[in-house]
Formats: sequence, C-alpha cells, structure tokens
Amino acid sequence: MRILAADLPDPGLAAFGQDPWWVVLLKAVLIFVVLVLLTLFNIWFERRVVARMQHRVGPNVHGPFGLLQSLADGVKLALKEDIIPKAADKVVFILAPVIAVVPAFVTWSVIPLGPEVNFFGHRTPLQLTDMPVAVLFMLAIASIGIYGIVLGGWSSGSTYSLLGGLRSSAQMISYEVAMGLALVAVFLYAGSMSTSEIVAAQDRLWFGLILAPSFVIYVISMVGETNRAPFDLPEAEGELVGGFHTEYSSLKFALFFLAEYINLATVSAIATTLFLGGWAAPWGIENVWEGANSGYWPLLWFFGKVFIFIFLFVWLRGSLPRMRYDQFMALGWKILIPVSLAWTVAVATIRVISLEADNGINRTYLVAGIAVLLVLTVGLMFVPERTDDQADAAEAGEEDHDAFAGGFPVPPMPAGGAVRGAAAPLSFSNTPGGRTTVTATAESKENHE
Amino acid sequence: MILTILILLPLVGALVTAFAPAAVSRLVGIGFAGATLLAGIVAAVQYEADAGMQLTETHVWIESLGVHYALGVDGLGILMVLLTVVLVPIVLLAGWRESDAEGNGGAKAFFAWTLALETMSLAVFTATDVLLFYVVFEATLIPAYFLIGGFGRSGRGRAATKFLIYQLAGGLVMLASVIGLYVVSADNGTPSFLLSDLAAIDIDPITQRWLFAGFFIAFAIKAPMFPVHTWLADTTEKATPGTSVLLVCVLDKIGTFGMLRFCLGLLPDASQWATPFVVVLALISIIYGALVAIGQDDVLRLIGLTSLSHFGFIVLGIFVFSPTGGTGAILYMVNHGIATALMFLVAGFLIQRTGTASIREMGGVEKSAPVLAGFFLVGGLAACGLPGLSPFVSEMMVIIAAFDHHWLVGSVAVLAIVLAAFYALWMYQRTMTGPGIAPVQDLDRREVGIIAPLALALVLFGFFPMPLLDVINPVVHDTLAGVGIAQETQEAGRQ
Amino acid sequence: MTQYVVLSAILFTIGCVGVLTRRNALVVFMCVELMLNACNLAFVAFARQHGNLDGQITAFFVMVVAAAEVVIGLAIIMTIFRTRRSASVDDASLLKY
Amino acid sequence: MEFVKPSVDYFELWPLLLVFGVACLGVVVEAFAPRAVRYITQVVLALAGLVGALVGVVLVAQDVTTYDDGAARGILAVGGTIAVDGPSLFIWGLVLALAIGGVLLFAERHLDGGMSAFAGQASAVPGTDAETAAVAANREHTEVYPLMMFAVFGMMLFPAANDLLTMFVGLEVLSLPLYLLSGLARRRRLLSQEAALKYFLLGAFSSGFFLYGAALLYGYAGSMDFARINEAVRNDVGSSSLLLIGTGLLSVGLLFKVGAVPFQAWTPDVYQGAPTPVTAFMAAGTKVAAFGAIMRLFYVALGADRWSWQPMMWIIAILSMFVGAALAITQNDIKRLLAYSSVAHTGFILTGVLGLQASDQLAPGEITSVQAVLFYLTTYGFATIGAFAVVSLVRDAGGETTAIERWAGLGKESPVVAAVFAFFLLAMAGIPLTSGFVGKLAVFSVALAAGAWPVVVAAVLASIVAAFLYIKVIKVMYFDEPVGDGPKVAYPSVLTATTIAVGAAVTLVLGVVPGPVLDLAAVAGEFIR
Amino acid sequence: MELYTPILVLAALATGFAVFSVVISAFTGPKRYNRAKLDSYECGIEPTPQPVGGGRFPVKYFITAMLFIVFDIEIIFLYPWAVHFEAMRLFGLVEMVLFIVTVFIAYAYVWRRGGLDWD
Repeated sequence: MRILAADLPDPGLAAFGQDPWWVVLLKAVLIFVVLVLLTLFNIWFERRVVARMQHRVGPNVHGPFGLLQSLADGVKLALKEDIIPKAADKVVFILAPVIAVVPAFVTWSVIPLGPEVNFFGHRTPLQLTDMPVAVLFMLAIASIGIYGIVLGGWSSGSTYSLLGGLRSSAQMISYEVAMGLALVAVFLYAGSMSTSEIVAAQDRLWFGLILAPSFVIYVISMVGETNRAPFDLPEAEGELVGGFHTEYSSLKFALFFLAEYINLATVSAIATTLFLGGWAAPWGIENVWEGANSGYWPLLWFFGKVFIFIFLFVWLRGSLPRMRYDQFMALGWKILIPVSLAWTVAVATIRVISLEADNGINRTYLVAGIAVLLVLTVGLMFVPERTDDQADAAEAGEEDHDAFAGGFPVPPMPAGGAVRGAAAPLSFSNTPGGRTTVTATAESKENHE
Repeated sequence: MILTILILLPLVGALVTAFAPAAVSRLVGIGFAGATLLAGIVAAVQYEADAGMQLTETHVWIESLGVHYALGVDGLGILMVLLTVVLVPIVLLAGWRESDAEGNGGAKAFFAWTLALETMSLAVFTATDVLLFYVVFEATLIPAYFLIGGFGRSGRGRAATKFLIYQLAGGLVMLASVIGLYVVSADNGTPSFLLSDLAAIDIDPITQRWLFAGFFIAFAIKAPMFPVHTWLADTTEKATPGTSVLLVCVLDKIGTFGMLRFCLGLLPDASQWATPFVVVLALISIIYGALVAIGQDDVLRLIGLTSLSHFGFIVLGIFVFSPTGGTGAILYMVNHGIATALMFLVAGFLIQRTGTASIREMGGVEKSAPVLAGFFLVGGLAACGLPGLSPFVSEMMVIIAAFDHHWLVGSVAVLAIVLAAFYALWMYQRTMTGPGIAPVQDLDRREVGIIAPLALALVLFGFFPMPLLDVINPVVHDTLAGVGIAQETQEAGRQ
Repeated sequence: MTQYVVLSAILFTIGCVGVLTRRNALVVFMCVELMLNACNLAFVAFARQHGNLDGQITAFFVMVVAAAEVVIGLAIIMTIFRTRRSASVDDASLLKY
Repeated sequence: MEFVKPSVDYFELWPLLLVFGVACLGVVVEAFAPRAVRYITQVVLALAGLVGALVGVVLVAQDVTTYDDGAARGILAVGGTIAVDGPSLFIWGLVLALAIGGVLLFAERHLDGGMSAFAGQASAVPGTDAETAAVAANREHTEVYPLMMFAVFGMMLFPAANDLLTMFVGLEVLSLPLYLLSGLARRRRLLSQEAALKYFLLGAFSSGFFLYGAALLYGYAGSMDFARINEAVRNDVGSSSLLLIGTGLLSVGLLFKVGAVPFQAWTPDVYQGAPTPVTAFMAAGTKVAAFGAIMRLFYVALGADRWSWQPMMWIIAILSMFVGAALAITQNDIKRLLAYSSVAHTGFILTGVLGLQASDQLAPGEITSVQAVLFYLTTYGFATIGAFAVVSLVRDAGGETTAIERWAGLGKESPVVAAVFAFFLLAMAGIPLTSGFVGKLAVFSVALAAGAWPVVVAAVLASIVAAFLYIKVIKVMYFDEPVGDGPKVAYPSVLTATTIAVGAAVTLVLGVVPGPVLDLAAVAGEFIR
Repeated sequence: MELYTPILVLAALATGFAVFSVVISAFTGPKRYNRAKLDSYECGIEPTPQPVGGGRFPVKYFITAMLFIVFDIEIIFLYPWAVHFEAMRLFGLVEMVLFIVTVFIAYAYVWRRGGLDWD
C-alpha cells in the first residue's frame, strides 16, 4: 500500500477552470444551441440521404431543401396530445425523458472543439471544461442515459415498452464493455484520460491509424451504443412496435428522439477526439497553411470529422438490415470483447518493448504471459461452442428451460442449432427444426404474458 | 516401573477383554484383574514403611505446560492401591452372572469398563503430578458413567447423567484451581505441576484460599459431603452392587485422598483457615447421612447413605489436625472400603433372590438363608462400629481426636454412633427377622468365596490394626508436619 | 473533509437501519450495498485528508468486492425467489431455532 | 508520479498462489473437460493442489528466517501487505489439512446412492421436472471444488493479511464461495437455499461493518498498514474516538465470522441448512482463519490499545460461552446443537485471545496466548470436521437424520460410529485424554495468567453447562430406547472413513501427547509487528 | 472543484429545457378523453394487465448484467493502469496479464456453459 504517493495536479489542465462566469455561461449556452440545431439538421440530413439511397426525394417542402422539416415536425409534436397511459407509473414516466436527454447534453462539456482562442477578448480553450478523468466522465454520463430508456420502458406499463427497455439496456451495457476496452489502448498511448491531452497526444499521428483495431471496435460498439441500425433492436418495429417509447407521445417522445440524435453526435465527437485527432487539421494541411490549427478554424475540421461519422451512421442505416438479437449479442460478447482484450495486451506489450528497448528486457518472461493469454483466446475462438452442453440439452433441457423461463420474444434455436445464421438453405432436413421454432415461439409468447 | 506396570495391566486387560470373543472375555478379564492384584502385592512388598514417597518415576509429558508423568506412592497411596486391586476382582466375580442379565450391557462390557476404571483409579492414587492426577481423576468418570448407565435397574441412565454432571462440575471447578497452581508456579520461576515443586512454593494466603476452594469443592463432591451428596443415593440405588462397590469404596476415596494430598499438602494455611467450616460440614454429613439412612426403604440406597455418614467421619478425622485423627481417618478409609463393599455385595445377593430392593417387602430371610444373614449382620455391625471389627478402631480414633479438637464436635460425633447402631440393626431386623417372605436359597459356594475374604479382613484388622498403622503413621506425620509448621508460624504471627 | 465523513456516516446508518427494518431481501441487499458505498465515500474523504492514495485504491477494491457480492447475492436471492415467488426474508422461515 | 516496484516474494507465497492457481484451473476444467471426467479430475486436482500447498508450507516454514527486529520469524511479502510469519504458516498448514478433509467429504458418493451431497442443478426450481430431470441425469455440481479452493485461498489470505484492505479482500474471498456452497444441498433444498440467503445477507451486512471500521481506522492512522496503525496508536495521534469506533466496527465484522454472541444468529441456520460436508469444512476452516485474523489485528495493530478493547472482549467471550451452551441444550437437531456448541467454543477461544501479555511478563517456557489459541484451533478443527463427518453417516429414507431423538439406540445399531461420535463430543466437552482438554487447559491458563480471572471462572461454569449438553447426546445414543426402527448408518467410502479416522486419531493423540503440537505452536511464535 | 462547475451549468441548462418541454406539452396539446387511448398499446387486442413489479424476465438478462459488472470492474482497473503504464512498464504488464488471464478464465467458463448464448 505504500507504493503510491499523492498525485500531483495535472499540469496539462492548467488552462481550465480559469474562466470568469460569463464565459462559462456563454460557452454552455453555445454548446446547447449548437446541439439542438445539430439535431434538427441531422434529422433532415438523415432523411435526405436515406431517401437518395432509396431513389426517393425526401423532405423538400419546408424551407430551402426542406431544411425546416424537422423544425416543423418538432412543432407538430408539441401540438399533439400528451398521453399518460393509466397503466403507467406516472412520476417515472414523466421523469424518464428528462433523464434520457440531460446526460446527452452534459457529455459535450468535455469535448474539445478547438484550441485556445480569443473569446470576446478573453483567452480560453474552445471547450467547456476538462478534467483528468474526462473520458471516464463521458462514459459514466452516457450510462446514466441508459436509465432514461430503461425507466421509460419500465414505467410505461406496456409489455412492448418493457421488453424494448430491457433489450436496449442489455445491448447498451454489452457494447459499453467493448467500447471501454477499446479505449484502454488510447490511454496507453496518450498517458492521460483528459480529452484535451489526448488530442494533444495525437499531434503527430492519429490514434485511429496506429490503433486501427481499437478504432474499428469503437466504431462498431458506438453504433450499438446508440441503438442505431443495424443494431436498432430496442425499436424493432417488427417485433416491439416502438420499443421503449411505444407509449410516449408529444414532446416526451420528442425528448427521446432528441436524446438519440444528440448521442449520435456525441459518440461521433468522442470518436473524433480519441481517434481522429480531434480538432487538429488533417495532415498535410498545416504544411501548406500553418494557420489551420489556430483561431476558430479547428471547429471546421472538428465538425467535418463528426459529419463523416454521422454520414457513416446514415449509410449503415440505409444499407444494412437489422441484426437478429442473438447474433447481435454474440457479436458483442464473443468477438468484440475477446479481440479488444487481446489487442489491449498486445498494445501494452509493444509499449513495453518500445519503452524498455534501451535496457534489454527479459523477453521470455514477457512472452510467457502473452502466450498464456493467446492460447486461451485462440482456444476459445476455435472450440465449437457448447458441444457437451448440447448433449446436456438432449438429456435434460433445463438450461434452455431457464433461458426462456419468463418467455422471450426472439424465437429460440432448435436444439441442433441447425439454422443459426440467416442463410441456412431451407430443406426438408431441417423442417422439424423449423416446426419446433414455431411451437417454441408460441409457448414463449404465452409464457411471458 | 512397577507402578506403571500396575497401571497398564488393567488397561491392556480392558482392551483385550473388549476385543476377546464373548465366550472367554470374562476369563480374560478376571485373569488380568488377578495379575493386577499380584502386581499390587509386589508393589506392596517393595514398599517399605516410613520412607516417604517411593517407587517414584518421572518423565516429562507436556513440556510447555510443565506437566510430568510422575508416579509414586506413600503409605496412603499404597493402601488405596491395595484396596483397589483387592476389590476389583471381587466385584468382577460378583458381577459374573448379573452383568449378563437382560437389559444390561453384557458381561464383556462390564469387565472391560471395570478394568478401565481400575486403571484410572490406580493412576489417581499413584500420580504425583497435579495435572496427571487431574487428568486421570476426570478420566475415571467415563468408565464409571458407562458402568452406571449400562448396568443395573431402570432409570440408571438418568442416574448416570446426574452422576457425571456432578462429578464434571466438581472437576471443572478443580481445573480452575489446577490452572491457578500453574500460574502461581509460573510466577515463581518456571511453570511446573510436580507436587514436589509445588510444595516448595509458599503461596500467599489469599490465593491459597481460592485454590483451596476449588480443590475442596471437587473433593467434597467426590467423597460425598453434605450439600453436594445427592448424586450418591440415586447412583447406588440404580447401579449394580458391584458398580456401587467400585464407586463408594474406591472412587469416593479419591475425594478424601485428595483432601490429604492437595488441600493439606499444598495449601496448609488455607486448610487451617477453612477448618471450622469443614468440620461443621463433616458433622452435618455424619448426622444427616445417618438420619436419612434410617428413613430409607431401598437397601442399596440406605447403604449408600450410610457411607455419607462414614465419609463425614473421615473428613472430620482429616481436618482436626491431630495424629490420632489423621491416622484414624486413613484407617477409616480402608475399613469403610471393606465394610461397605461387604454390605453392598450381600445386599446385591439378597436382591437377586428376593427380586426386590424394598426393605418393606422383605423379612425373615435368616430362617431360609442363615449364611447370608450372618454376613449381612457382620457388615451391619461393622458399619455401626462394633468393637472387634476394624471400623471400631478407626472410629474411636477419630472421635478421640474430635474431642481433643472441641468437646462439642466430639459429642456430636458420638451421637452418630448411636444413630448408626440404630439404622444398621433396624435394617437387619426388618429384612432378616420377623414374618418371612417366600424362603430364599442361601449363598452358594462361589458367593461365599467372594465375600468371605472381606469379612475376614474386617475381623483381622479389628484385632490387629498394627500393620496398617505402621504404614499410615509416617504419612500422617509428614502431612501434619507440613501443616504444623504453618501452625507455629501462625502463632508466631499472633504474638 | 469532515462533512464528507459525516455524510458517509449518515449513509452508512441509513443502510444499516434499512437492513434491520426492511423485509424484502432485495431491499435489504441494496441497503448493504449502500453501506459499502458509504465506506467508499469515507475512504476517499480520508484519503484526501491524509494526502495519500491508499483510500482511493481501497475504494477500487471495495467496488470489486461489492460487485462480487452483487453477483452472488442476486443469484442466491433469485434462486429463492424462483422457488417461492417471494423475496421477503420473513417467508424464509423454515429454519427456526 | 514515482513508482516503487513492490517485491512479491513468490517463494514464500507459493502455497497461497498454488491454491489460487488450482482454483482457477478447476474453473478451466469445468469449462472444457467433458462432464464425464469432471468429477475425478476436480477431486484429483483439488487434492493434489492442497497436498502440494501443504508441502510448500512445510518448506517455507523451514526456510523462513528471523524478521529484522528479531522478535518474529518470517517476511512481509507483496509490499508489506501479506505477512508470512509463524502464525500464518501454522494456520495455513492447519487450514490446508482441514481442507483436505473437506475435499474428501465433498467427494463422498457412497452415502446417498452414488450421488454427492450437492444439488444436481442448483438453478432448477425444487420440485419441478427440471430438477427431476437433473437428478435422473445423475447431475452434480463439480463447481463445488473450485469454489472450495477459492474459499481455502481466502482462508489462507485472511489471517496472513498485514493491512486492512488485504484483510477485507481475504474476508470476502473466504466468505463468498461459502455463501454459494451452503445453498447447494441435494436434500432439503429449500432449507439449504434459506441458509444461503441468511448467511449471505448477514455476512454482507457484517462485512459492511468491517469495512466502515477499516475506513475509520484509516482515517485515524492515515494508513491501512498494521504496523503504521500500531505506531499511530502508540503515538496517540488523531482523535481517539475514530480509533474506538473503528475498532468496534472492525470487531463486529470479525466476530460475526467466528459466530460470537451477539453475532451468532446465522450459525445454527447455516450449519443446519448447508450440506453437511460444507458445514464440516466451513465450521472448521472459517473459525481457524478468522481467529488468525482476529489475533493479528488485535495483537499487531491494536495491541498497544489493549485496555480499550479487552473489556468488550471479556463480555463477548462470557456471553458467547453461556448463550452458546445454554441455547445448545434446548436444540433437538444435532447440527444446530453442534452449531451452538461452536458458538460456545468461540467463547473459549476468545478467552485464549484475552490472554495477551507483553513478552516481558512471561516466565521462560510459559505458554503464550498465540500458542494456546493456535493449539485450541487445531483441536477444535479436527474434532469438528470429524463430528460432522459422522453426522453425515447417520441417515434414513429422507437423507440424514439430524433429529437427536432419532439417534437413540445408535450405540447398539453401530457401536463404532456411536463410540467415535461420543469421543468427539467428549473432546468438545474437554474431558481429559482428549485434545479438547489440553486446549481448554491452555487457553484458560493464558487467560488466568493475564489476569482475566473472571472470564476463566465464567468459562469453567460455562463448560459445566456445555458438558451437560454433550453428555445428553451420549445418553441418547447409548441409554435411550430407539424410536421406531432406530437410526441407520450408511456405509461410507474410504474418503469419509479416512476423514473420520484422522479426526479421531488427531483428537486422541493431541489429548495424550500434545507436546509436539504445542511446541510447534510455540515455535510458530510471534506475529511480525 | 473549479473544473466541475461548468458541467453543472450545462446540466442545469439541459434540465431546464427538458423540464420546460415536458411541462409545456401538457398545455400545448389538446385534451380529448378516450378510454382506449389510455390503455397500453397491445396491437389492438385487449391489453393484458402487467404483473406487479414488471413480472419475471428471462434469466439471460440477469446473466448479461452480471457479466457486464465483471467486465466493468476489469475496466476500472485497466484505466488507471493504462494511464500510468509508463511508470510500471514490464512489472505492470506482467501483473495485468495475470489479472486479465484470471478474468478470462471466468469468461471462458461462462462462454462454454452457454452464458453468452441467446437462443
């Protein structure tokens, strides 16, 4: 316990916490406004792009290019009747949208939008604030947002909302693990958790390049984190009508909507900050024009990068079908997590080798540790899943029994798992499997009612 | 070495008997008992009077607690050893058949437990290390418990439990004092439990009194004294006569033995200090035991209670601190052993025949079974101290000593003799004389063979107590020397 | 710093009282967790007061332990719940002294 | 931030690490080995690990040298968080020995128609076809072995912990698996699950107290480290109220683990509900480990503050002895009876803990309190595990017959079993020539030497009450008429038989020649301060 | 604490907005009572009453939550380690590998026992 001495205040954060109150207030208001506008724009943007992809026109009536469409929708929602179902738990029902939307805004307080600038005659960074644990803070706030969805689903007093809420919480926490693990590599290289310092650490090379696997994992899990297609299972209208917000109407619904789109922007901003060098201009540019990283220009680069991600979101939605829930979970738990763990260890190893390069390290000692991990990982990757547990299922199916004891809307697999993966060719051999599927669905439905 | 052999013989016997085939187990048992008897006699021969503690052997047992496996006998010890080794074979013979009676634990168990009990008792009488003494002192309870609980009349289970609880309670109280001794010895240098080492320490009076209390309570329960005697009657009533003999004639002697060894030996000042109290208790026991005995209807119960009175005499003799008293007390221990054993055995035979232990339902036995009646009379007369029988000698010595101590004490003691005569003779009259029940068959040769030696011993020591006294006197002298020194110091303190 | 310690004490007491008074196993369990978190608060506060990190590290480990307790505790409570459709500790009354 | 690399001292720790490794390995086996071979693999693995660790303890014990100031032998490992000193090693050896017995009991399969004492499928609701299916499929949870190994790891870490955090972690690592294990009985599952629930809730509650106490002590001393706390206490820095309350709360957590009054409420329920093998292992192991921890905490960290915690301990010791003995008498279930008697024994051991004396007050060769307590723990551990093993033998159609009146006539039904059980009971009663006597003698001696004579007197009186209790059972077994068709004794496999035999042998040997073990405990000597 | 106050400002702003819109919607929207409208939506069929406390869920969600806790805890330890990795270097790496392997064993167990399967 006597290993660690008291920690010194982080020198990198000297610039923060100095602003007078009006600067703080102004910054906050700006961020708020920007986010609302951004949302309105994103909705319009999404609808237009998807429409293009589907050879339609999309909203084009209100305002130039229909830019005011979302605004109109907002007003319309405000004029709709505000229904509180009688089965609902009133207080929580009303509270839920608030809980959902507030964290979405707050996350942005630690996103660095730019370097120190002259802000109405006052030098301050383009960032509301920063702290030594900024990223941790973001993750924490993000997971508070989950409460909004869960509570919303639970308090509606409707089966669809309930299952929607459950699902979304389950998938969010599942992908939060992968996301968190992906970030470890970044901290390994940045040596800090404060967003501004992470950005500063990427001045030479973006982490998105040297830590490509982390980047990929993060991008995948951020899609899952935001309940966006192809991972939008909580709102799978085919199964759950509207998911957790089935019972919501009027501005409460609007708030959920708002929260979802802000989160969209948030995760994109985080990705930008951690992997694409934040507000820094893409390389090459500052060589031809050294003013690129000073003044308010970085805002351009930053939002440019953010929009790339947003377009990615839209693109995915436009092009990919929704995943089945079990596939989705399997992806998160069985691929993303192990891979990111292994990757983390690999990165750490590389770090050590590079750090200890001067004094020759005892490699055998090191390799042993890695070997153990890799053997385990690889072994896990290549063992066929649940061989002996299928035998169990054959002799006494109580594990499955537990699995859908309370009824579970996703159709269970036949014991052989013959039709796992969508593309199993339909043939007479697995019709019994198909039949069992049907029957099982029926029974699970009535179980859960 | 002889003592170790003496102790181990019955133990081995017990084990062998327990695992021997039922057919021969009794023979094996009696064989080992006989062997032990021989060993005891050998030890007695090697023993020379007036040489203090002898036949000693000492080995370290538990070093960190200062416990030794230390044996040795003085006059008192050798007498007790002899008493034990003599009585055990007699008891075994007496229990030859009845221990196999239905509802009983079977002869094999009876013999094995009896031998185990003999081992423990011998160890108690020969131990010269306080903790070793304590260990075997407590260990005697287990075989005794199974003997009482396993054999005898219905309700013996409760009696056994009662017995064990009383004894354990006493034992644990004593444990406190034993530990106290340890602490004391630890404070005076290195901790040790050896009697010799402990006697060397002079303990401050207050501590002595606490320690004394612990020891005395335990011994008072063991040798039943007035307030804590209630286990005795039940036990003797429920258990077989044989068991009662072992209990009353051997085990209970441990109580008085301990008082001499530890209370007087180690804690003289406290013993002095406690004398009045103890003497009063002893007197109460004497009178109370006699009175209650008179009222009894169950023969065995009655005999048991008489020995309460007798133990009163012994304790009285011990605590009047005079050579006569001490000698009388020790002699009394031997005599009482013999006499009471005789009573119990005869009563046992009687009950076998009449099928009842109730005096009210007996009568006129002497017509059909004169021999039995004769032995019964001898025993009874011995109990009430008829001149010519050995108890007379010891009783007289105690009473004389009592008078020396204080005339009141003496006179109370004398009163007891009258009562004794009353209960003994009245019992005889009610059972043996008067209108008879169905005639019973007289003692056969085996039974006579069993009890005749006891009767003979009574008569013999009645006329020639000298051999015993020669052995006893040095012990008393030594013990009193220890206390006497204390006396002088006290007087010096007064002036 | 003292106010943090006081707060933690209050939280701890609340949790303690909750454990003693509430009847629903889950609620009792949450109260226990509340106690643990109160401990965390106290640790961190003291760590700041003494200017060393021991307390903060301890808070980490306490979190781990709390998590482990959650896992095991919920598993046990759930088993009972599935058996008798009730999470009340009063219903768990087969064992009487 | 500067970083000082701590020395881990792998050699001294390898018994500990081995046990933990084996536990993890057990999980891997569960994950990858086919169901058919799991049982045998786990048993062999666990036994091998424990024996190996035991050997390791012996080697380390021979290897350790005097700690710098010379009072104690051993080292401080892992940056001073784990103290590998005499008492630690003694307790490690004891725990490992008991754990071996535990594994043997766990592995017993002959008593209940070829099935172990553990539920086939803990998640299956009792009385459902899922359960019947699991039973039909002859399922059993081989996870119990890794769980047990984790518990053993905790039991080894707990008494060796040299700062409050490590001690807390040890406490939890030891407790959590036991919570689960006690809920896994094959027979009487509802009882078992309730036991688990109560054990868990109360256990978590008490660990909360422990933790807050730790927090307060940390606030007082500014460090978790026992040595530092000791310094702080000596120099009397900080507010003594923090110290006092902290000590109190800490002792609540610890005394709960040993089931001292007034924290004994869980004991009877858990002992009765848990599967008997688990009860045996838990009763023996937990007490040993927890008392090791108690001694280390109160001697090393708070020894200088003796006068503030000893009065409390006096009261608790006396209460435990009397309440335990008194309540035990009223029981009619053998496992509950043994549970309450264990409460009484806690009181006796606390009596020994109270015998703490500064070394200069001790006569040469006089027995120290650590020595006495360690010895008592040894005797108690073996007697307990043996006694519960015997309990698992006496059965009828519905599993074990734990109702005492059904034990009537056991003496005739199976003299050997009855005799062995009676022997264990006598040992617990502290009859001479059994280990229990020497143990009592030792603890009473040290307590009296330390001047705690009221406690000793109370202890003597309490042991009279306790004696009655054990004799009552013996009387039932031997002298009462059997009710109905009397008890049946299942014929055990060599596993249980070995455990019982070893337990009885140790109990006898320690009663007749306790010298070697006492000397060993003396050599184990002092804690590293 | 200076670093944290701005966050509160933003949070207050957001909360104000959210609460405002929740409240305002009660007045802007029309109020036309209709029993069916207040029922919970069940695709037109008669809605089934919710069991108290939301009823029972598939145990899978429980397992997922537990796994999440386990890994979240692992992350808790990984972050500080990663941030101060340069100080600990090889020692840190080896210790962390051991830690990860330990967690991984549990993970493997869950996987093999079908804890990660959703069918």
